[in-house]
This record gives sequence, C-alpha cells and structure tokens, in this order.
Amino acid sequence: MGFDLILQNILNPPVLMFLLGLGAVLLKTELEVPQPLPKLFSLYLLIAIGLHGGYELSKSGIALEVLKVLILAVFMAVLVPIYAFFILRLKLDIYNAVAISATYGSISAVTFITAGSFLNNLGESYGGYMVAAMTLMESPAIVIGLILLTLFAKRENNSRVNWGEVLREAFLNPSVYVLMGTLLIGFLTGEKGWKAMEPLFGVLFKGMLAFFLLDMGIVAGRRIGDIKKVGTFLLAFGVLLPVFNALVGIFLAKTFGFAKGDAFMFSILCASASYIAVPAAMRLSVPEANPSLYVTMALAITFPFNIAVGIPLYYFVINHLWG
Amino acid sequence: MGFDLILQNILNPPVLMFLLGLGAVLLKTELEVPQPLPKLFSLYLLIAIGLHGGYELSKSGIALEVLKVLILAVFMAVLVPIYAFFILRLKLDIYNAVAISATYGSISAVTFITAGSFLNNLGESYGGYMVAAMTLMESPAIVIGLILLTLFAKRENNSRVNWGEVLREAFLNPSVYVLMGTLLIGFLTGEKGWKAMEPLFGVLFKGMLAFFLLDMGIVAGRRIGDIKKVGTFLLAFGVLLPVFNALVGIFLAKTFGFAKGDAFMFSILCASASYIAVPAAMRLSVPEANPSLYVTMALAITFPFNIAVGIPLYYFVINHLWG
Amino acid sequence: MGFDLILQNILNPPVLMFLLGLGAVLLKTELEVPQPLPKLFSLYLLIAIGLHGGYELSKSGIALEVLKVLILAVFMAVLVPIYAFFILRLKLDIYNAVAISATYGSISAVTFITAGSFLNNLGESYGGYMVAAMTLMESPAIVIGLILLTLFAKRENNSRVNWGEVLREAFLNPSVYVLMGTLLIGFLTGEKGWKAMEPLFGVLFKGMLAFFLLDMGIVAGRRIGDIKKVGTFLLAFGVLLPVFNALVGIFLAKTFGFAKGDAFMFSILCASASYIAVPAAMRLSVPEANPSLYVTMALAITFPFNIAVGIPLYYFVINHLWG
Amino acid sequence: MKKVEVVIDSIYLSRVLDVLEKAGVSGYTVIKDALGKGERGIMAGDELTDVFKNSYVFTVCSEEVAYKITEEVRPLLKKVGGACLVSDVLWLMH
Amino acid sequence: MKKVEVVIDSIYLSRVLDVLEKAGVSGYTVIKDALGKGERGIMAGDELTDVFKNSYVFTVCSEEVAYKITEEVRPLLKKVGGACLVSDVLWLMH
Amino acid sequence: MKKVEVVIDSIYLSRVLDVLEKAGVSGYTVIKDALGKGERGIMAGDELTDVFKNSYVFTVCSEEVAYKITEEVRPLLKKVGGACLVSDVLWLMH
Ligand SMILES: Nc1ncnc2c1ncn2[C@@H]1O[C@H](COP(=O)(O)O)[C@@H](O)[C@H]1O
Ligand SMILES: Nc1ncnc2c1ncn2[C@@H]1O[C@H](COP(=O)(O)O)[C@@H](O)[C@H]1O
Ligand SMILES: Nc1ncnc2c1ncn2[C@@H]1O[C@H](COP(=O)(O)O)[C@@H](O)[C@H]1O
Ligand code: NA
Ligand code: NA
Ligand code: NA
Repeated sequence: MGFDLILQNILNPPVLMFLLGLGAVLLKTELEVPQPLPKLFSLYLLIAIGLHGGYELSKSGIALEVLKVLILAVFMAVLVPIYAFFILRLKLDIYNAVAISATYGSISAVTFITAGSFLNNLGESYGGYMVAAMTLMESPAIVIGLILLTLFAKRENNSRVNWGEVLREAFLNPSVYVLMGTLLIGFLTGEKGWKAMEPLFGVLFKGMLAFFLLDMGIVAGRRIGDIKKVGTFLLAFGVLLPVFNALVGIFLAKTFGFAKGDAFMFSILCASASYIAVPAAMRLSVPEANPSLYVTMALAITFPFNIAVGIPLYYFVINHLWG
Repeated sequence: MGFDLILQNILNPPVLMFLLGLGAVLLKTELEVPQPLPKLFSLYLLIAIGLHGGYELSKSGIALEVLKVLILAVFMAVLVPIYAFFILRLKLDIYNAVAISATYGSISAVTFITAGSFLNNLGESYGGYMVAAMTLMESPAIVIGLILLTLFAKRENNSRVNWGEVLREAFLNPSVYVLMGTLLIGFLTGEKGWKAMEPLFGVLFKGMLAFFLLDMGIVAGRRIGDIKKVGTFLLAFGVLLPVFNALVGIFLAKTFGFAKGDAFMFSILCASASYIAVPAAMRLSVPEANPSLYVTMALAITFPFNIAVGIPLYYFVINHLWG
Repeated sequence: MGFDLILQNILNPPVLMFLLGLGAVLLKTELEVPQPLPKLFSLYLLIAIGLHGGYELSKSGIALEVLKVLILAVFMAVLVPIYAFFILRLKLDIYNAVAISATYGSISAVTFITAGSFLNNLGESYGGYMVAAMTLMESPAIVIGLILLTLFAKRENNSRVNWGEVLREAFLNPSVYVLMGTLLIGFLTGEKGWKAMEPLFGVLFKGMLAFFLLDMGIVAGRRIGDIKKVGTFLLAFGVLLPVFNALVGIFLAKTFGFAKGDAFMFSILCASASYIAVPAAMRLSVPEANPSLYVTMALAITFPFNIAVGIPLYYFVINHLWG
Repeated sequence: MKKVEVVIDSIYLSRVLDVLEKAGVSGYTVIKDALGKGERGIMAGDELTDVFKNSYVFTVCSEEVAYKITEEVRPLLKKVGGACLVSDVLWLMH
Repeated sequence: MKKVEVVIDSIYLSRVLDVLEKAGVSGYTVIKDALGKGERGIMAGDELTDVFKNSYVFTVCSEEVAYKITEEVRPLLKKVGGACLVSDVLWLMH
Repeated sequence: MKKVEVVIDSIYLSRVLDVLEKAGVSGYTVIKDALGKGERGIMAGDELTDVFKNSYVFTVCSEEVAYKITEEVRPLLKKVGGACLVSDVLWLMH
C-alpha cells in the first residue's frame, strides 16, 4: 500500500515530535512539559480550530449538506459505543465494557487536528462544519454508555447514576464548550475577526501542534508500561476497532456523497478515542471501571496508532474510492 | 445613540471571548485558565504596550504637549479618589470607603488595551505617551487613599500605616515597574528594537488579548455571585462613577486640546478601576476593608461595563465633540 | 576597544530585558515569571535552535570540516574542567573544585543563543553544526569532574559515585535530549519541515529570547546576594576563566581555520558555564559541594558577564584576527 | 480538638468537602495537587487527563464532628480509594 | 517537640515568617498555595488578584518557642483571619 | 499508627521513596513543591535550576515500619539535609 504515504506522514515535525516525547520516557530522560502548559496548548488548539471552523462556515454558509454531515456524525457517535459494548462484553465485566465503549464512541481533537494538517500538506482541505461535527461527536457516547450501564448493571442505590452530573459532564465539559463557543465567535466575526486572530491562531498553528504532540508523546509514553496489564484482547481491540470504525465511517461518507476531505476527517473522528472528556466522566459515574484500562487504551494504543498508521491508511482507502 | 457602535464593539473576538469566559462560569462548565497562564498573558500585554509605546515615543519625541497629558493624568489620579471617598462615606465606613475610592482612582491596563484595539479597528490611533500616562495613573490613588485613612480613621497603634511598605507597593508594584521598564527599552532601542520584537509583541497582540480576556471572563464570572452582597448603592456606584470620571476626563481633554485618540484613551483611564495593584496594596494596609466588595466591584461590575458599554459610549461622546 | 560594540550589544531588547529583570530584584519589586513559564521558554528556545540547526545542516550537508568542529568542541569540553580543577584546588576543597570545574567545562545554551542573535544583528551567521557542537559540549565535563573526584577524593563506601545515575544525568538530561532530537527532526524534515515550523520557532525567536532573559535577570538577581559568600578568588575566577577559555577557543579556531561566525560561537561555548544540567548532576553525585557557590558563579557572575561584556569582547578579538 | 486529614483522587474532592460541610466544620484547608501511592497504584499526576492526581484536605473540629466525618467518608474511600487520618491538635483561639 | 501549623492569607505569609524567625525556630516549611474555607468565606484562589489564596506553614520547635509563636500570631489571626494548630511530634535528630 | 513526615531537597525525593518502599509502607503521599528554611539556609525555589526546592512526603505506617524508615532516613538527612517528624495518628480503616 501507500508506504510512501506512511513515510510522508511520519516525516512531519508534529509526528516526529510525538515520537521524540515517547522516546524521552522510554530512555528515562527527565524531560517533561509541566502543567499547566499542556492545558495552554490544548486550549490554544481548541480555540484555533473553533475560530477557523467558524470563519470557514461564515464563508460557506450552512447548506443542507452540512446538516447531512452533522446528523451522520451524531449517528456514529451513538452507534459505535453500542456495538463496541457488546464486543467488549465477550471478555469484560459490565463496568469496564461501558467505560471503554464510551471512550471509543467519543473523539480525540488532537487526532483530528493532526489529520487536518496531514491533509493540508497534501494541498487538500475540509469543510469548517467538520469541526461542528467533531463537537457533536464528543458527548453522546457518555450518555449511551451510562444508559447501557443502567440497563445491564444492577447496583445498590447509593451508587445510582446521578444524571444531572452526567449530562453536565457530557455536554458542558470544557472542550465541548470552548469548541462551540469559538465556532460561534468565528462565525459571527467572519473575515474581519479571523484577520485579527489569524496571526496567533492560524499562522502559529502547526508549530503549536508540534509542541503539544511532544507532550502527548511523553504522556502516552508514561502509560506504555500499563499496556501489559491491558492484555492481548484489549490490545487488539484498541487497534482493530478504530480501523473498523473508520471503514464504517468511510462507507457512510461514500453512500451519502461526502466531499473527499470531509470523508477523511469523518473517518478520523470515527476512528479516534477520547482520553480527556470521557475518562473524566467515567471516573465520576463508573468508579468501578479501571481507568488504567480505558485511559491506557485511548492514549497509549489507539492515539499513537492513528497518528502513525491510521491517518495515512484511511487516506489511502479514501483516495482509492474518491480517486 | 451609536447602537451600531456598541454592536461593532461587541462583535469583536476579544470582547466575545470575555463573554465566553463569563458564560463558562454561569453554565458551571469546569473551564479554567490555570495559573500561571493568566500571569503569562498579563505580563505579555504589559511588555507589548510598553515596548510599542516606547517605540512610538522614540519616533514622536517628547514634546511639551506630552507633559501636558502626563500632568493631567496625575491630576485625575489624585482627584478621583478624593471625591469618590466622600461619595462613598455617605453609606460606607471609612475603611471600605478608602479601599474602594483607591480602586477607582487607579486604572485597569486591560481596559486600556481593549479600548486601544477598538480604536485601532476604527482606523484611528493614540500617542505612545498615553502608556506613560497610564503608568503614572496607577499608583497615586493608593497614596491618596492612605492619606485619607490617616486623616479620618483613628486606629490603635499596632495597625498604623507602614508607609515604607505602602510606597513600595504603590510605586514598585510589578505592573508599574514592567511598564516603565519596557517603555524605556522601547524608547532606547527605537526602530531597530521594535522590528525585532514586533513579531511576538506586535503581530500576535490581538490574539493574546482575546486569549487573556477569556480568562478575565472566567475570573469576573466567579465574582458575579458576590454582586448581591455588594448592594444596590455600590452597584450603581460601580456603573455611574466610571461614566462620571470619563466625562470629567473628556471635559479636561477638550479644554486642554488633546488629540481625539488621546482624549478617548484618557477617558478610559479615568473610567477604569484597578483589580490587581490596588487590591493587593489595600489588603496589606487596610485589612479592615472587605476585599469581596472592592475586588468584586472593579472586576465584576466596572470592568465588564467598560468593556461592553463604556468604550463605545465614551467614543460616541468624543466623536461628537471632536467631530 | 570597540566600546560602541558593547553599547550596540547592550542596546538590544534581549539584553535590556535581562537588566530589567535584574533591577526588579534589586529594587525589591515582586515581579516574577512563575514556574513553569521559564520551563516553557527554555524548552521553546532549545527546540527552536535544534530545528533550525538541523534545517541548516540539511542544506549544508555534513562535510569533513563539520567533524573537525565537533572534535574540537569535545576536546575543549574535556580540557577546560581539567585545568579549571587544578586552578581551583589552590584555594578550594576537592568537592567544590570538582563541582565548579564541571560547571565551567559545560555550556550555557542561552548565552549561545544571545550571542547568535548578536551575530545576526551584525548581518553575519554561523553553521548549523555549531548547535551540534554545543550539544556535544554539555555533558563531558560532568564525567571528567567525577573522574577527578574518584581519583583525588577518598570517600566512605556509602557515597561512592553511582556511575549509572551519573551517565544518565550526563547524556540523557532533558536539554541534551531535546537538542539532539530536534536537530535530527530539523535535519530529516528539511526545507518543508522548517517552513511549517518557522512561524513559531523562527519568526518569534528574538521576542521569546527577550521574554526569557527577563526571567533570567530575575533569577540571577536573586543570587546576587550570595556573591559575597563566593569571595574574591571565585569572583575573579568567574570573570577571568571565561575570558581565558574564550581565548583558547579562538586560538584553536584560528589554527584549525574555522569560519568567522563559527569561531565566535565556539569561543562563546568555551566561555560559558552551565547553570542547569551540571548543577543538577553535581547535587546528586557531589552533595558535599556547596551549590550556592557553583550555581551563583555560573548564574550571577559568569552569565551576566558574558551577556554584557564577553560577547562584544570576544567578537572584537575575532574581528581583528579574521578581519 | 481533632485534626482530620483526607487524601483522595482530585475528582472526588468536592464530595469530601460536601461531607465536611454537612458534618458542620468551622472550616477546612485544601492542597489541590498531591501525588502518592497506595493499594490502587501510583498517582503520578497525569497532565492530560487529571485522572491520576490526589488532593489533600484537612480540617480541625470537635471529636463528635470528626466522628461524623469519618462515618461519612469511610464508604467513599471504600469505593474510590484514598486515605483518612485523625489526630489530636490544639486549636489556637483567636 | 511541638509542631506549629499556620494557615493564612498568602499576602501575610511574610509576617508569619517574621514571627517564626523572631521566636527563634531552627527552620520552617512552607506550602505556598492552599485553598480553604473559614469564617471569612471561601478562599478559592483568584488567578488574577491572588487576593483569595492561603499559604500553609509549619515549624517544629520547643514548647517555649511554640508558646512565643502563638502569642505573636494570635493578634495577627484576629485581624486578618487564618488558622493555627499546635500538636506533639517527635523530631528525628540528624 | 505512626505518621512519618519528611521534608527534603526535591532532587533526593526518589531516594526517600525508595526507603519507604523498602520499609514496606502501604502507601505514601507527596507534595512536590515546598519551600522552607533550615540550617542549610533558605530554600526559596529556583525556577531555573530546581536546586533550591524541597518536597514533602508523609506516610502512615506501623511503629516498626516507622522505626525502620527513621533509621534509613537519618544518614541521608545527615548528608543532604532535611527534616523528619514522627507523630501518632489514627488511620481510618476502609
Ligand atoms: N499509608 C499511606 N500513607 C500516606 N498516604 C497514603 C497511604 N495509603 C494511601 N495513601 C494516599 O491515598 C491515595 C489513594 O490510596 P489507595 O486508595 O490506597 O490507592 C494514595 O495515592 C496516597 O496518596
Ligand atoms: N477549622 C478549620 N480547619 C482547617 N482549616 C481552617 C479551619 N478554619 C479556617 N481554616 C483555614 O484558615 C483560612 C482562614 O480562615 P478564616 O480566617 O476563618 O476565614 C481558611 O481559608 C482555611 O484555609
Ligand atoms: N524546624 C523545622 N521545622 C520545619 N521544617 C524544617 C525545620 N528545619 C528544617 N526544615 C525543612 O527542612 C529543609 C532542610 O532543612 P536543613 O537541612 O536544616 O536546611 C528546610 O528547607 C525546611 O523546609
Ligand atoms: Na470515535
Ligand atoms: Na480610574
Ligand atoms: Na564552557
């Protein structure tokens, strides 16, 4: 297959910075990007794609086709955790099955962003509404997960799901809020607004992404030790499910006539797993589940896989289908 | 009045980011810009306006008219806390009256900066010496406040004002020091220096301001709950005094023949209240005063009012007078 | 001598920002650049010179002359701590002699960077491989120092040098690792990679350096009080040894026919002392030595001297020899 | 008076504070970032997810209040882990 | 030996340290950022003004020194709020 | 149970943790950044070199374990400075 694609993907500063961070941990250097710098970078990246996506929307306007994309996005965000749950139940108890399926039903903004700059390097682009799609895909999996929990798990009263808390965690978690807000701001302030924000939130984007991926590499590296504990079943799950999700996504994108760039970004959203929003929510509402399973899988298995192999792989497939 | 002005002011990324931050708290999202990132942004903004102001001065040179502006600036910084004090005494004890009047006698750099970018968007500008004026207006109110205290309050010895400490707090607080220093650096290094600093401290300025205002919104939002405690008198005070101060400033600016842009920035300086330098000084020397009054008023009432309504309002007036 | 050179060097925003930071401490303002912001800036600077150096290398390619430079770099990194040790033994106990000589055998990246932007302002440049040379010069002094220790100090068993720990500290300390890694990344991604990283890691470079030097000034200022404790011998040592090292470096550069820019940067590397990597290593393996000696000398004596006087001085000499 | 100290995963801090409030303490002090190790493994602090970080709280209160707190905190600790210490202190009246 | 712990608004930390020095302690340990709640309401830490943040200090000293400290600290706490605890500890000589 | 508290230069924290592990504690809690003052002068925290910063650790353990720890920690403190406290606490079983 497009081995050159893989190479071309890896030979990018951002991806290499991720590997550099990974190596820093494996070689036991004391390199770290101390808090709250990672928060600074992730906040920056969220604001940047939000503002830019909103600006793009203000140019394109909200066509019917946009709605189509958004609906399919939500559809996948609901579908994935359901089938993921039943696959996981083959081997896992309900609590961990719920937590992991929710993790894979949601998305990873950084994977999305890295894919975006990959596309960008190929001189292609995607619609600003894909950012809206991403935002919509972040939360549903949490709710689905907890519905599955209440359906299948019998817990003593004192640990019944606190739906108020859950819905807040799901729909008002910081990243969802910032993305929605900045999308709106970008949309409202249009050309003029973007011109003012572009020097910081546009021009510096790739550099900041590279900087942040260095930290991602370190954080992922710290979890690599836990992969043993995860076991072969979940290891395989963490690699194969993303690919499967991506293919389902590509299939839908094709049948509903997405543009090429949108299809690619959509497949990435389906393939990626959440290591921030969902883990936080699961900790609160499913403490019985073991975070060193679901966090490790999302962060140390699926994220690196998507960054290094998934992105070029999904693009390779799409390139064939869309030609 | 220029309702379109208000709209035009609000439909700016920085102001909208402030509202986004405000909303984040009201909607109880856990969004935060953790320390020391706010310190990074405020330090950046101070350095940026300092260097740029100094550079502007190095071009314009220091004319007699500059002195005129600076003298009037100090005059207002001394006058405002005095009349503010006697207004406040109608309802408040001496300690809180002192703290609040000092707060309003001083200035808010971020309000100044936001006003600057508003002016900027209208294609107008102001003299670099206005930054010097701002610097001079930061400290006097603290001293005046404590003079009023020693005149009117009878305290037991052990809590006599420690003037050494006070004057240091007043004239060597970090923001005053950084502004003076960078003004000097910008002035000394002139064209060449600015060319080297501009990419970071000039080009990125608006983006950084927007980022910082997001945090300002969060911090202000956290105080909104305390507005109840503040009571209607102080609430009204927090909105009306700034307007009054601005009008006094505009009157002086007109009678002494300020340039339009300078007049506008001067009115903003008179209208704004300090929520960093002065509160810190008051905590130390007037512990009897209640910070959740003066901090809340400056941060949760006057700052948002100036950002959203004050800026276009004062400009509207000035636009009429200067035509 | 080129007094104008000194002036031209000092009248640069970065150097003036350093003085501003110094003054902030001396005037007892509470100005600070709180952790982890300094870590952010130093990490940024390391990545930036690494990527840029690697990019330069990818253009120039690795010629034999490059090897010559690298070998001489290591040679000096080994030689300096040895003669420094014997000079110091005239007055100091073995432990402090070891720690201080290791400190001066290693390098200071910020001094290197500041010298680079000085050169740059004169419209001259240096080879990307000088960054590689710097990287190679960071660690050897630590090893030499501990060899001297084992040779001359007789310690009870429980405090024998733990070589594993030492070598890790020496060759896998964060700054060495980041420099090597980003050099490689810059080299591999070449033109295309640099174009993507340049907006953040190239264009903003001088501004970030100035920002960081403000903090360096504060940190150095905090140590100035300890200079008394250091005593005249070490004070003289902290000023004269760098000059001597620089001259040795210049002599070697001349005899081996370095290019002018390379010779200058090489002399800076020889003259500078480490205040991060080496102190950390010495704390672990030579706790008997007093950090408020070696840290103070590197940070509060040698660093400021090089920044203010050394840089123009060494350039002045080189300018004569290379004409 | 009694000094009650609690170490717990940051994410549950608010629940502990609720317990303290309900028990009627006169106040409490929190140190937000604490790392640690226990039955549930190392809490080394995860920059990204905040999932593996502890918080430390202590309150000074009467013996009865302390008893109430421990009774309330025990089930929480059983479920999500953590540590709770009680010791004697002298509270400086002011 | 006695362990004296003080929680106070960060802005007054230096004053507490002066008290300790004067009382003649052999040393002290400070944790700069502590949040908390007490009579004077919540100290949730204000990123911008630093006005609502506490600091935590403890020192190990002899009974007499501890007494001196408490006598000095009491009026300060009365004025600006805070908390002060005294307890018994064993100090490892080295 | 005993509560053992150690304050030590951050750079040696890992060594203290090794001691705790070897002594067989059930867990420990660490607060990474602590400033302080002692025989070796002020530890005001050096942003750049991290050389002048302390860390604070405490563990709750049985008397025997506590004894083992103190025996192991004493020489380390003698060499690199620091402080070690032992006191009585009640450990809430859960
Ligand atoms: N024996 C102990 N001494 C001090 N802290 C402890 C102890 N055991 C547990 N902890 C703290 O409580 C947290 C959770 O403990 P656990 O639930 O046992 O994993 C740990 O991360 C430690 O910070
Ligand atoms: N009972 C208590 N236990 C622990 N800490 C307390 C207690 N009361 C007050 N504090 C701490 O002291 C600070 C100031 O207390 P106050 O002056 O009562 O508002 C609070 O913010 C808490 O951090
Ligand atoms: N008497 C004390 N009380 C509390 N902490 C202390 C005391 N003595 C020393 N320390 C802490 O231990 C660190 C090292 O102490 P030293 O080795 O004596 O300089 C100091 O920086 C303090 O943080
Ligand atoms: Na997904
Ligand atoms: Na004012
Ligand atoms: Na050197």
